[in-house]
Amino acid sequence: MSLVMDIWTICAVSAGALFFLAGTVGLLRFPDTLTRLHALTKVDNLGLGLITLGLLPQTSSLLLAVKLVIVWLLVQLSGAVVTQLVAGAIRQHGADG
Amino acid sequence: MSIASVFDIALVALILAIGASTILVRTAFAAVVMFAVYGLLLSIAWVRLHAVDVALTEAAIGGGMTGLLLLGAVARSRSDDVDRVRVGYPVRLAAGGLCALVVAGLAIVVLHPPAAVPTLAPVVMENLPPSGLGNPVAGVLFVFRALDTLLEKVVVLLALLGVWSLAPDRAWGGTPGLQVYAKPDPPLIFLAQLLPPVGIVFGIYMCWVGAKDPGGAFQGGTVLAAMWLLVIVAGLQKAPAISRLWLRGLLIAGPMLFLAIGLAGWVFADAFLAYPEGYAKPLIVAVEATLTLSIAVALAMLAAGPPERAQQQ
Amino acid sequence: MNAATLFGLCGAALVGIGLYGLITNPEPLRKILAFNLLGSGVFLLFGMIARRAAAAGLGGDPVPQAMVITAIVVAFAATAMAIALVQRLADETGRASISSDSSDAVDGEGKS
Amino acid sequence: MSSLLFAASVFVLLTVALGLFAILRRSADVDRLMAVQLLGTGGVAILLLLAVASEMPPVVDVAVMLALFAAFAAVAFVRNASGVSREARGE
Amino acid sequence: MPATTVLDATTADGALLVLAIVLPVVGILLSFVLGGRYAERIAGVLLPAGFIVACIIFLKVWQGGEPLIYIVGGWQPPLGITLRADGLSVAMMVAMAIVICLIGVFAHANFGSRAASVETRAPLVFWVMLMAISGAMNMIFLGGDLFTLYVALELLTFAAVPLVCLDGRVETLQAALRYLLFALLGSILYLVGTALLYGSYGTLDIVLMSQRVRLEPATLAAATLMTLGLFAKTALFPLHLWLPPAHAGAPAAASAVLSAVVVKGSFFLIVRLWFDALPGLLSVAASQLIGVLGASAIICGNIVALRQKRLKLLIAYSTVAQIGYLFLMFPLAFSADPSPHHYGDALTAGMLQTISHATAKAAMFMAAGLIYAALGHDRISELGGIARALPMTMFAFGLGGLCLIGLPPTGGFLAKWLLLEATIATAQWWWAIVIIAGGLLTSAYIYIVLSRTMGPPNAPLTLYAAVPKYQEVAALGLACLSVLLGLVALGPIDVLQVGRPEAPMAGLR
Repeated sequence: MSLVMDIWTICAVSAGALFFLAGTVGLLRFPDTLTRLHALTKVDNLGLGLITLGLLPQTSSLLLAVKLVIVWLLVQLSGAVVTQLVAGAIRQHGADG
Repeated sequence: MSIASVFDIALVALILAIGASTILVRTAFAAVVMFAVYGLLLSIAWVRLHAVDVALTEAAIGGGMTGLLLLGAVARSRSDDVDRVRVGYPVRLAAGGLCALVVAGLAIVVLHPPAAVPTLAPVVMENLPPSGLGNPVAGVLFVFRALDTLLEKVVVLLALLGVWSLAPDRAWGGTPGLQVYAKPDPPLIFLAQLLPPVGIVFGIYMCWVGAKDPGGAFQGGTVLAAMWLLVIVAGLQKAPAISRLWLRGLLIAGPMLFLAIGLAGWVFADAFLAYPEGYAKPLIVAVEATLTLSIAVALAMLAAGPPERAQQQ
Repeated sequence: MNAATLFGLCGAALVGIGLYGLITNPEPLRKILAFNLLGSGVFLLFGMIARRAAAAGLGGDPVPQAMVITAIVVAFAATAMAIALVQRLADETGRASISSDSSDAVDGEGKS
Repeated sequence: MSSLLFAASVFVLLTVALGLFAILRRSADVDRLMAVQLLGTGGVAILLLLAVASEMPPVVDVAVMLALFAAFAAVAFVRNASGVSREARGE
Repeated sequence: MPATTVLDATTADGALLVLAIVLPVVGILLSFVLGGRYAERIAGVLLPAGFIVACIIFLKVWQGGEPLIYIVGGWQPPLGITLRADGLSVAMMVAMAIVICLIGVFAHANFGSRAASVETRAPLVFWVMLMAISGAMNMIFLGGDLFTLYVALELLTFAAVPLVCLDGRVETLQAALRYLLFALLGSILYLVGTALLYGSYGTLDIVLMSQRVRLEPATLAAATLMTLGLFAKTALFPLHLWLPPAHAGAPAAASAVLSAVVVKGSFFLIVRLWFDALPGLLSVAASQLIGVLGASAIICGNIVALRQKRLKLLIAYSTVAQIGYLFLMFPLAFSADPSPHHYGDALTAGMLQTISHATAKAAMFMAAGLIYAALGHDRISELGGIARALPMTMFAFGLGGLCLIGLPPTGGFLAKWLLLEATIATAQWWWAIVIIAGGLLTSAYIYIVLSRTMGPPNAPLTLYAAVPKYQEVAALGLACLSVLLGLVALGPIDVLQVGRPEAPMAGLR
């Protein structure tokens, strides 16, 4: 059982880390700010999300697992709001802020 | 070399690079942004140093609140992004030499630890049980070195009064100049409605868990302060006028209770700032809880700045 | 070299960086930033000392850790006060810079 | 398992560091803000990995703390960008 | 480590030490919640109470011949914190308490609050900060732990900076900002030293540290950084740049408290560090270097003071110079052929200079403030005739000046006499030249001011405001104290030696 858990952790964490890489590359290579924002959100929800999911089986207590999920949700929330705020600011003032 | 030390080396390199660019980068805004990132990395460094209490404090105060404060300041003085007057080359060279000297001196000291590293950890652990606390750092803050902690609260209050004292006379007693959005900003309001409940629960959790695990009044108070600021900035609630009695009362409630319990220790436990046997833990928890509130109010008001508008009657 | 020493060296370097910024940066806001860097370097030195003294089943000596917490709060209070001063000054003068005399230059020489 | 999680945290750290430096070279403030956001998320991920890898559950609290403060930089930035501050100063 | 450490215990009456610290703290907290209307009344009760407590502590220590000790919370160092009142602390405590009380009397005119009015900014800030300064100073004098002293130092900084810019003018804001940056740099350097010392000895308790201290790189680095930081806070030449604008721009009562009291806090810490925490560690060369800085401060400060056009700036620069004298005690105490006698003499001289400068300088700033209030300016060239208009004020100024010059029987005379004696005894004649030259320069600018004020007015003198009698009495009282301080040689001066280590030159060098 624990082997299956470990494999799951390895797969999910690796995938999450890859999404970090993908998001970063996107942030670097995409031409304009809005698409870069799009790349950023991938890091928030998929990168961190997969890492969280991967870590869940390794946690020692339920409270800890709940906290992990809360962290992910919080980052999702702030990521979503930040994206909105930044996009709004861009629409008003152009990309220079 | 283990993978953990690879991580440490990468982290240190990143911290130094970002620290240096905070100094060298051209615009003030970029420097402040760098600093926000820097605080974040520093709290990871504290985790690596096995100082989770400090990591929490750094994340909340060093990174979070200080970043907030600096960003607010740089936002207000954006129009002042004038060409920087640079100091002369000889001065920079002299300063560089001096700093290199300081770094070299400190590095020698760091690389030559004393033969027997002195530590108070065993003494702390030995004397911790009577207080009923499980967190040794809380033990040091509230039992062994309680005087420092009490004085530090007074320092924060004085700093707050110092900030307030910068108000123009006509605005005294009014509301701080914390800007709110002129028009409601839906995403921000959404955030200000959703985040504070979580934050408040977490702040209370920090304060409560601080007795046995990392956490405590400082960290909890900072979270509460940040949430309050968020609600004010989003325009959901007005900043309080600084003349409000409840505000002043909350500010001093924590230090006052701390002091009162300290003085009571004179009568009931034969020393100032000693806790009577068996009552230590509830008393400390009570002090921490009130301090959390006081710190929250004090930090929020510190970040909000001096009063700028006279109080509307 | 263990982790504690590594972070200790990092702290030492940050003290130098912060000091340099404090001396050479004429803008008050940047000086405040530099002061915060300097402060965090000092805190890391405390952290190294605490970590080095790990004993009794603890990851570090709690006494310096507690001192760092106190010092962080004090540093925040100082930053808040300095920023309030800078802003008031900016409101009064319309620009945020210490008067253009050579004080900063002399500071640098004074300490060297 | 622990060393694998450490390796993952090194990977994440290096990635976001790379992104950070590349972006900070650009001069637009929005890009800088995105870099902060990226590093914030990366920092949270690193802390979670460290918490599990070094078996220090309280470290998760640090991650919660960072996550709570994650949006503040953007809030302060937008306040700046929307120009409200300038108006408020004029009153 | 030899296990010979004798643990201190709380002495009888040790509780008074706690009282000396707690009273101002209670005052600060109460003023916050009761509001500015009551702040003055609270200070009016607590500051004299603090003075009485200081006097009682002084008497106990003087008569008992033993330091008072209080162990906070019952936790012995190195875990806990002790408060310790030795001869140095009690002498300073009483002196500073009396200066602060008289400044409080003086300040009633500017920051008095009428009952039943609304809270106003300046009075609340001033009285709270005054109480904070009194508490911080007591903490600095009594604290037995280097980190507690750091917190006390910050308390002092945060109380002092707002006083500089109480009137909110641009110049004073700039002065306050510069002062704050210098002070923060100073305290952070002090903190580095604290960290390194803790890393080496596992304690920050001054007594324990003095028993454990060894000559090694970490200790030297720590001591150097701490001393540099404290130099910046004490405004020792060449780190004095912040002082003149800050002290000259503040309201008179604030200038008096800043110049007379606040800079003495960080100076006292330097003394604590080198004489108590790290005894015998200061090398002869380093002490000579400190002496050179002090001497440069005396010469430069006095010369610049001589060229000032405004009275308050002149007095501020004279503070820079007088601070220089304080540092002459280091080369004299840590001379090449140490003997406990000269060591004690130099220390006594330094402390006496601290106290007499505090009283004299407070009196002079008050007098300058009264002149400013009466004339609406303090340009020295236009002060003609003011001596006739405000005789008591000018008399106070003159007496303070005599003390700064060092004419008998003032405290300044006794201090400088002891310093001169020590220079002769330790065969360091070059410091004697500096002391005498400094005295001559001081007398030059005091003479200029006095002769100007006694001379005829250029234009008919118009007084803008009547000067309250009690303000003049407060200034004169302090000036008289500075004169009478010379008489302490007859008795109470012995108190300074209470609690000093038997053999200060324990063979570390």
